[in-house]
Amino acid sequence: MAEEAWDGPVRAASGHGAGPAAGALIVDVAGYEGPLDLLLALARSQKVDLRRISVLALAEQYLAFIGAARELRIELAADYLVTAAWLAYLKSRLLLPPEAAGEEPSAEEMAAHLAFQLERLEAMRDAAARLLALPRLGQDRFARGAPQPLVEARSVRIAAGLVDLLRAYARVRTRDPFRPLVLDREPVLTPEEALERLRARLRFAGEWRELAGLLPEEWRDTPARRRSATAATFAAALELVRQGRAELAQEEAFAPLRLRRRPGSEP
Amino acid sequence: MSGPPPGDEAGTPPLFPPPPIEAQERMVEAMLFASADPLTAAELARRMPQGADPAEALARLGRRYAGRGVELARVGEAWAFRTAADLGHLMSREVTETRRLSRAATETLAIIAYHQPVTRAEIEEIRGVAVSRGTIDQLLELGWIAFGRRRNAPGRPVTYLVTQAFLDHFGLESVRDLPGLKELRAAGLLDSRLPAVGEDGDDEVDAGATGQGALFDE
Amino acid sequence: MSGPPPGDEAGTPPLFPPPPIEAQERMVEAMLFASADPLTAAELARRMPQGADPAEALARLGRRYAGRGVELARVGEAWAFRTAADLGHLMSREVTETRRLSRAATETLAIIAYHQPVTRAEIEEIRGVAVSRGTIDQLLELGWIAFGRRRNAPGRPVTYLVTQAFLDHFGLESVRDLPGLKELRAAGLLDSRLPAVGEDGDDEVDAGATGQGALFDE
Repeated sequence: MAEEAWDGPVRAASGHGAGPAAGALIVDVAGYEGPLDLLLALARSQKVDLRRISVLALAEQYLAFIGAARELRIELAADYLVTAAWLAYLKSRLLLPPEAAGEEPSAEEMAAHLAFQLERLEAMRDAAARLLALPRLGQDRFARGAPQPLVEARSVRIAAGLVDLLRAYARVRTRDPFRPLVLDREPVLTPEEALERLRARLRFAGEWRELAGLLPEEWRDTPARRRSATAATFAAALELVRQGRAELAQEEAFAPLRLRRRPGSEP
Repeated sequence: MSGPPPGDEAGTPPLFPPPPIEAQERMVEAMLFASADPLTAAELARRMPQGADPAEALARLGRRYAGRGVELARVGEAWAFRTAADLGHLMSREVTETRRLSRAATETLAIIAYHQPVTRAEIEEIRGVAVSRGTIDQLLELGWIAFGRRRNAPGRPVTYLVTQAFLDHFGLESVRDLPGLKELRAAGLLDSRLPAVGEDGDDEVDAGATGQGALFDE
Repeated sequence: MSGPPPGDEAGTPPLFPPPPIEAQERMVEAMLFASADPLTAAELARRMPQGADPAEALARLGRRYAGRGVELARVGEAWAFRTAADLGHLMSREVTETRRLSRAATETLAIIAYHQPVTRAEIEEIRGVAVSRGTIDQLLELGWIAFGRRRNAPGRPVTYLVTQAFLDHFGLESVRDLPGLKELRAAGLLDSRLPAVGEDGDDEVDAGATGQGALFDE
């Protein structure tokens, strides 16, 4: 809509925010849908081709109509008044001798455009009537009464290959670093534990006793546990010797180790 | 009508020769007969054996049904069987009659059909009055109009187009077949301004010209 | 719409001669096409002009449509158009959609394969997140996992196993063939920058490696 100069009045009529006001107006002004509709009705009363209509006469008709309406104290929407003002201006321009060519469109051009708008509106009304006269579906032409839906049976095929599976497993397993740290109990007798137990036994070991015989009963069942208990007990024995509470003896290389409480010491 | 089977099928040569055209014609006949809504050639091809030529089958079918009680109708890019317009009086009108369109709605519909793609402001300019929300809503609800591309203008207003359902309802092959279209265009009444004056005003016409595919060619 | 009920046709001679049989055939064709239900000859006659002969029109129509994609079918005392039986396959179309298995489902499946038989609680412990009902259901539905023996533990939870269909789909002879963590790392499937996981990873594979349906003994 680049044609500001042309549609001034009509645009005002078509109006921004004219919604409810325009709606009310349709009743007020004898069933006309806006100034253009009213102008078209007046133009038709001239009973000539819209192209040869006298815009001057039309302007006068319109102004007279508005004047009569105001005398009857019919409240007119702004659109109608704006159009009236514009037509009054156009009328004066048409009556005056033409000015030297200026920026503004000439009065004749303005009049021609108004005639064009009226013709176009009428053409669209005729078109609407012709459209509605076409043979219509569900009225003149009918679709299949018992349609058989064309169905699409969707079957889903899952794409998952071995590599996806392996990647997923690798992903799950490498997520472990984020697991809270928990040390699992291993089958190991700690030196601290061995020391505590050995101390308790030593109290009654005034005589030499074989170290192997001092291993906790429950740690002798499997070779692994036995090895662990032996190592821990040996370390505990060395610690007791270092503390001066026990004595260790061995007759020869690889002979059994023997242990006794050091005489005069408290275990 | 674009005949070739769509997309991926075009590349690969069919493994088996397509069935004879008579058999294809039967297939298209059955599918269109069964469907209440128009089907495009591509939709038909998708259900037919590879290498089938629904366009040719449609052409043959159109000739076969010409003048019958049921006729093959083209609706935009799609096809449907519809009863012949002269037999409407025989049908039981159990179908709830479409709500009578208001004068504003019919005029608005005509303006959209003849001027599409068209903005609301343009509709208002032609009618000389504001278009109420309800009017556009009603036409959208009927499925007769749809949103087109936004106009490349300040505010980027939406445009309106008529739909395939509109064409189907009014029995039109395309908007080119709107009654009196040629005359209206020749008279310059589909231009946005007085033909003699505005030489620079035709950019609007090709602005949004895609949409339903059924737009005027200039 | 007018026309007297078919009964008294015999009595009152028609005011106008009935339309030619070809025109009657068109009428019957259109009515049967548009009707939601099959129509009897009497129902057809009621809508047709006086003196019309729907039986004859139906007979002609039946011959015309014989062998076409649409055929005239007798339904009890009534008549209707039906698509030819041999074209029924065109009305439905198989669309196969390929979808990727979700991450949750893939991981769950992998854990079941590597650790079977495994309870839901164990899967959750390994994944570190809850396993939704839907994920297990999807895998069951795909036929890739099945219920194993109940675990001899509090609550007697069900265990899950992978199935023969799983092995077939992934091209495995048995779950024994699944690579261990070391092999996964060697194959570049496991990011080597991440700290190595407990060495027991390999053992587990061996542990469960008794093929389909084999259970770990506890």
